[in-house]
Amino acid sequence: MLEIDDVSVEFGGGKKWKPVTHGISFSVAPGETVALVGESGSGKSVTAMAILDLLPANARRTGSIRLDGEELVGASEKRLRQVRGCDVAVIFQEPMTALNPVYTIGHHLSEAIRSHRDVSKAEAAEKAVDLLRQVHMPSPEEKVKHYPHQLSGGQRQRAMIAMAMASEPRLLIADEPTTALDVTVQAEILDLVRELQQRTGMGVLIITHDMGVVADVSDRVVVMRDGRVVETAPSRELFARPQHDYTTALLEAVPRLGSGTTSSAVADRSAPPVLDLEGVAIEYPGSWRKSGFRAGHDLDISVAPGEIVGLVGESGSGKSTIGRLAMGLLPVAAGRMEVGGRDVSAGSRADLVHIRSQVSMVFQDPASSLDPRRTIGQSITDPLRWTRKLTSTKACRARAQELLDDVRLPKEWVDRYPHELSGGQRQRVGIARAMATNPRLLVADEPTSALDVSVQAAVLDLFSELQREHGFSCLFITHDLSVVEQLATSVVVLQHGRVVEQGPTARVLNDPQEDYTRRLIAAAPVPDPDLQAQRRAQRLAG
Amino acid sequence: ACGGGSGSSGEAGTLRFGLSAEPVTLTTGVWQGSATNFVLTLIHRGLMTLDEDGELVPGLAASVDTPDPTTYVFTLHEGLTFSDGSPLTATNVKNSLEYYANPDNGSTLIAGLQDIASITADSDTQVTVTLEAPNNAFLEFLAVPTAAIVPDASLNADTPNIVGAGPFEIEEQNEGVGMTLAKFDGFYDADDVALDEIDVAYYPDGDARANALVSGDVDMIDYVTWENFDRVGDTDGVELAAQPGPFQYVQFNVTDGPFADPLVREAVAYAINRDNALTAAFQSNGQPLEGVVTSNDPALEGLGDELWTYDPDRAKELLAEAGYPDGFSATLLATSQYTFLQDTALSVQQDLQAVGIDVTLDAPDWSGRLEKGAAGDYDLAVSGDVGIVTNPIYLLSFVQGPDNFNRSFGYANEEIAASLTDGLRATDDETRAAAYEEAFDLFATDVPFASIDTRDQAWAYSDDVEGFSNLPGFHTFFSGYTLANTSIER
Amino acid sequence: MGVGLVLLVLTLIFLALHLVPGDPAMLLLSQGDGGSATPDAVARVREQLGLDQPLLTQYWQFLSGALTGDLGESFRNGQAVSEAIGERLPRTLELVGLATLIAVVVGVPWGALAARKGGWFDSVTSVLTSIGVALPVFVFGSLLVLLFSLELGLLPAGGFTEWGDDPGRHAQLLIMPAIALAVGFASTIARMTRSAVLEMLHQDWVRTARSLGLSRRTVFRKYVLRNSLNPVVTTVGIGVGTLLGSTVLVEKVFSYPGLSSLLVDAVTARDYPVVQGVVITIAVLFVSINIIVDVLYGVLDPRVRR
Amino acid sequence: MRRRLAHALTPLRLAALVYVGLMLLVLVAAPLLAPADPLSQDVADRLASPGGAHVLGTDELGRDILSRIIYGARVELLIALGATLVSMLLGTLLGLLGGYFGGIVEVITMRVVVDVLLAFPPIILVLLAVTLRGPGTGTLIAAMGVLFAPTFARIAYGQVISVKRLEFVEAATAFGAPTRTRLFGVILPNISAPLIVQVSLTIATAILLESGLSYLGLGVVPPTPSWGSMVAQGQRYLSSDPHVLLVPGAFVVLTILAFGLVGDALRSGLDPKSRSNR
Ligand SMILES: Nc1ncnc2c1ncn2[C@@H]1O[C@H](COP(=O)(O)OP(=O)(O)OP(=O)(O)O)[C@@H](O)[C@H]1O
Ligand SMILES: Nc1ncnc2c1ncn2[C@@H]1O[C@H](COP(=O)(O)OP(=O)(O)OP(=O)(O)O)[C@@H](O)[C@H]1O
Ligand SMILES: [Mg+2]
Ligand SMILES: [Mg+2]
Repeated sequence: MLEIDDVSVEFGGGKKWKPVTHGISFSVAPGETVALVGESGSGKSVTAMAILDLLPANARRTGSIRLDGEELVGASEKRLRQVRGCDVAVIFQEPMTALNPVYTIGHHLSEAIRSHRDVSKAEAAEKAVDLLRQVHMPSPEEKVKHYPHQLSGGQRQRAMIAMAMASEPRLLIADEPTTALDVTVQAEILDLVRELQQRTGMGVLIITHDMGVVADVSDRVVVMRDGRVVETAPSRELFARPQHDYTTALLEAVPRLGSGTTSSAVADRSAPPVLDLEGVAIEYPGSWRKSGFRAGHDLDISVAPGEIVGLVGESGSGKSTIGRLAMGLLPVAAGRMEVGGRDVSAGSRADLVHIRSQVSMVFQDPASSLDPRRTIGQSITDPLRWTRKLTSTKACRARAQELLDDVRLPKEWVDRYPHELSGGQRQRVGIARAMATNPRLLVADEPTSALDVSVQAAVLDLFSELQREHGFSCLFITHDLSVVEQLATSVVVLQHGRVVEQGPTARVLNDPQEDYTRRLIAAAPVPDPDLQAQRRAQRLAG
Repeated sequence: ACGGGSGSSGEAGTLRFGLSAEPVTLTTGVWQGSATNFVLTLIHRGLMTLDEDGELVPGLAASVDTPDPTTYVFTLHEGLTFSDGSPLTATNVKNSLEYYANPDNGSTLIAGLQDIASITADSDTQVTVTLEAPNNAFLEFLAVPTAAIVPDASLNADTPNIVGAGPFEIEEQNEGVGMTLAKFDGFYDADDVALDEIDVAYYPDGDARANALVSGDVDMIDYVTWENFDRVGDTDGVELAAQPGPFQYVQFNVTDGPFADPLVREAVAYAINRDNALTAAFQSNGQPLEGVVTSNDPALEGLGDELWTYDPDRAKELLAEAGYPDGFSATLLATSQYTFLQDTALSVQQDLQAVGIDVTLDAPDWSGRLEKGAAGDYDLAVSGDVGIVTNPIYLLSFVQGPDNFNRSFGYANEEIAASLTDGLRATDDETRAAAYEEAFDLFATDVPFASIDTRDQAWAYSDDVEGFSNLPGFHTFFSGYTLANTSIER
Repeated sequence: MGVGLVLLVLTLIFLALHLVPGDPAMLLLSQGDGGSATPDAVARVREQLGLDQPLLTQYWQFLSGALTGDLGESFRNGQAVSEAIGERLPRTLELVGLATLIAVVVGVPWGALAARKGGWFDSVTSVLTSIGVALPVFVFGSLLVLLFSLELGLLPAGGFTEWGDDPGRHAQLLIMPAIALAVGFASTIARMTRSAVLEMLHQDWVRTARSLGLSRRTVFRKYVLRNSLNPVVTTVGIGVGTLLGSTVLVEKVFSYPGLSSLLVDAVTARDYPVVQGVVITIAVLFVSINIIVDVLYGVLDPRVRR
Repeated sequence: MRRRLAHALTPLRLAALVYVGLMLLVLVAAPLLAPADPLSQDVADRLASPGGAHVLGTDELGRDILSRIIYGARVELLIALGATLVSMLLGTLLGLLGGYFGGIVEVITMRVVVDVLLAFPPIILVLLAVTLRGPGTGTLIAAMGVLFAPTFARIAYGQVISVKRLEFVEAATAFGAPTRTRLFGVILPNISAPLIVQVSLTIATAILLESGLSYLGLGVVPPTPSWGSMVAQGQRYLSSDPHVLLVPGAFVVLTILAFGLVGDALRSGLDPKSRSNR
């Protein structure tokens, strides 16, 4: 159905064009799911965007892209428009910036529904709620009225998915569609895609870093590196007998749940905790019409010095909210919060200054948390300058280059702007920025969700190394349980803004006490197509 | 209803008039500017009025007898009424004139009426006024629009002075837009009034006013600005009537400094290039003025019109003689609000520069100009003024009496004042001429002000308008009187 | 809040007026063509106008009057200030309203199109809007009159007619002044829109909208333009407010008796009650406009709402 | 940065930059460049058309228009740029503070200062300034600076209240950026586009207002030449001798165009996402 032949994407403008991908070729058959995997920054997203010519204005594509035999390179804008949203739908990588902040989720969905179909407004509204329900959005009737910024990262992503599904396309391009979703929701969404695929014969091109997901859904895998396809193979074969060295390395880097690797971090429980929440409630202020929304209830969480606490839980359960609270970006609505032994519940100026001298953060959404007008080098070292830890421009630049190198980004990129990076690259910039200040507590909100496993492994290694060196504590928000297992000393499981279970990592993961935790562990996909098929069958049956 | 013209061609018998300013509240006896005077000429009449040549003729008085130089007997027309319907009697005349003659009431007619010894109403229609001394401007003062006979109720400062016995009455006033005047049937000469209605619309901007006439929105306008003379005059079907009107001059602050010295003032009078000033400010629409305006009074033929000439060398000599061979610097007060005064000032500035007086211009808005003028906050100032009457007695206020913004600050010359008064009292032309000659001679050397030019004051109207005439001299502002005999053919 | 503001403006305007030199009484008695008033007469008028009272007394009278809705009477024609404003305000609102309408309807699409199209259209727009903002309204107004009234004879050269008297002529008389006002305003709006649109053109959500296959127009209108409106709304808000008090030159050229020429005439004549009344009126309008604009910010961008 | 600026410079913008440069040169070197004394009158040769002895003709007093333009540029640019600078600094600061802090700060900056200033009719404000400080360039700059500041304030305010909620601003807060940095280092660059546009608009408004004020006698003291007063004067000869109006008018338009284009270049130079032709 989709044939991509020798496609290259070049960036630049004027006379200088710099290719970032080179002669990519692969195809997607009807009903087939092709997974595009590979190194962060290898050109997966731009290839996917090239299909519908959704590249940025300073990019161009060459080669041949055929949909059902029809050439799309050089097709008229009018024709492309007919194809877009109708034949081919796209789920974008970063849902925050991909949604228009001034429209509600419902509006976005109606727009998607009505773009190619003659549907009345009322019907579309109804359909919108229906779609949200299908992607397991909690209380969809409410959420249609929300604006993007009022949703959690995973909820936005689900809205994005619902938009793409709205037109029941023949080809779905999904660019990391589940990065912000907890494993249970992820499993349900993947089921949904599969169901739709079986019903309509839809082809799926999915870009993901989660080898478990690859194993779960894909029929074929295309592996990319450095802007080139290094290997294409049916999934089973690939997992069983990877041909290319890179593929082998990639598969080896995949963390596996229950593989026995455990955190090397040691919590110092004798000292007062770095972060201590006691019966804390968190509230988002309402507008004059609506009352506020309570996103956290009665939270008791404590992070000891040197400890890494994994915060897992349902999408929208309040993980990021807790992170923002710890950072002093949200007030304590009730209860007591201590940072580094100081009661900061009042949130006075001095409290905030104190918090910020101790805590640093990796934001969940890298695109929107970077200043578009500052180079990544500046962004990384700005915290240092602001806190007067580094003042000379030269020193800053040098430090930025060092940090870039640490997160596996080319040093020469210090002068690039965020929009010139791939999603994973931006995320690494965010990590570098958070690490730059040597905090006592690092709040990391899904810091590796957009990273391929090999880069992720490298970053996590770096993380452990730094942690050993500086002994900082960490509140690690993630939905990847294997990462939790590998990194965290203890785990907090969150649902609906409440802590459902917490304890040492090994205990919680091996012997979960609560139903929700059990489900969560059961839903984690494993990077083995055969095993994953069994698990799926089990889950769907039970 | 409103004042604005109500169609591209008006109705028969209705004159659509574009007026240069909105009249303020009419206050009895007070001089309130030309737009206000225009309305007064329409709705009011005094004992005397002006005919289409600007000649003094009886108005409400059917006849005037002067048995001796100090006695005037006015016989009123029969059955006069005011526009409110009440009868106009000799008592009204007596009360009105007494009101105007009282300095406390702020009337502008004081100079003319201060000589009144007594006023008696002999009958319902006859009034006798006795003067303390002969006053050959007395009758002319009675023709000034502010000397109208009004009901007793209007004889205070608080009652709007809108009831009169003129050819028209105010039918409607629309603040900011215009006013409608309708023919008043009780006017003594109502039979000769051809217009049924005058629709006045306000066009404060000179260009807009000219445009309104040229495009046919109105039939007639007052005060054509000088830049528009050619354009309006050249338009087919439009008549431009210009008459020399007010005069421009330089006034001095004589309290101290160089201008306290008459020689310096005289130097200024010789330094001014009047042709340049005239061209700069009025596109040459006017006359250079080398003396004082005597309004072509045949008795004063050749008097006072050549007191100074443009002679920079003489000016320099005079300055040297006064002790300023290297000149000095001074401020010249003008106003930015009236461009013609500003342009005049710029021209004068250049002329004075040429003889060594380094002049800095001070051009505040009109209000600031008035205040500075009245407070003597200047060295030199350019002004424009008219006499209330054409009789040279108007000059009296420049040499005598309290300071005001329009005359040389601190200046007084009793000798000139005495000579002018002698001229006023004169009962024969010879004495009169002799008195004025003396006054003008003193004028030439003491220089109460240095004249620059007279400017043409123009009205313009469509060819359809018949019978209007722009009265010569200072009387140009009273030309509204002739609308009583104007008709419009369409 | 609003009341406090107006009170502040009231006090300031009162002080300002009395700080500025110029004597209303003297002005009343002397127009441009001379005729000089005697000091006695001036003093009498001052007394009549209450200007001989101590400043504090005058202030108190003014303030207590204003608070009960009595703005006093005009020095020049004795008309109640509230009445004069009542007459003129609707005219100005009508004029400014129409001008704003034209400016928005022309300016927003124009600027948006320039941003979207780029190239020569953008360059031409730059030039035209430069002329638009640089052209004094009295020059443009005069040109309009020259063309449409004097050359073509299509429209009356100026003046004003009540709607009730002659709706047709009323409308005719409104067209040219409104256009003259709108030219600069539209240029301003176009420039602001253009720059704002350029900012939004490359946002990710635009790509999302395109991926849905929405028409170019819809994408542009709903995903670019809509998001660009914040500075445009600010500009329009300020523009309307400013126009309310600054249409004087247009009013002069077209002899349109609006609020602004009332204000300027009153200032030149130092007609204190009228100046004060008009300033209060404009202040109230301005405050209302700003409130509307502030509300619009929230409507335009939900993130602004608290 | 340099790379982007180079990108942002289209030929048209380059021409504008050159023009602005020339203007600044004129500003310093007027006496050397002017062919005649801008004040000397020659009434006999008044309203002469361009060409001949006077390249750009003469005005109603027979003064050389070119020389007046050259000297006028000095006054004009000083006033326009000075007033714009003052209002930009003042207004942007007010708007930033009001928008960012909200609450009482907003009340004081946006309501009390800005709204009151806006509500005050310009002519009264200038009248007051001229009265208290005397007419002249300095007064005009100060008065107009105060007069135009509210516009900048409101634009900045409107932008700040929406930008301050963006995540990267929050990130700056989280990373301990001092308030000053957040305001000027993070928010300001991200709201600069409309402010830059407003700068070029304000330059235009300043020239126009200067013209209007000269007309009312509140502006530059005659006979000092300024473009604004030349336009105001020239208006009277619109139909008979249009060059008296058109020449200064053309310079006003050109200057505003040039500053607009330079602003464009700056704007797109500051915006990493914009491409060369915008
Ligand atoms: N600004 C806001 N206003 C109102 N509600 C909000 C706001 N931000 C988030 N919420 C709500 O708070 C809840 C928790 O959001 P949060 O972002 O903490 O979830 P999360 O656990 O991080 O989820 P995810 O894994 O999807 O990122 C969600 O239901 C969300 O809808
Ligand atoms: N606007 C741009 N200008 C210049 N280079 C760009 C631009 N956008 C992306 N690139 C570069 O193109 C390369 C491919 O980016 P792409 O987004 O396709 O990566 P990706 O494979 O999707 O990575 P990730 O998994 O991190 O999302 C990256 O190296 C990136 O730096
Ligand atoms: Mg990507
Ligand atoms: Mg989250």
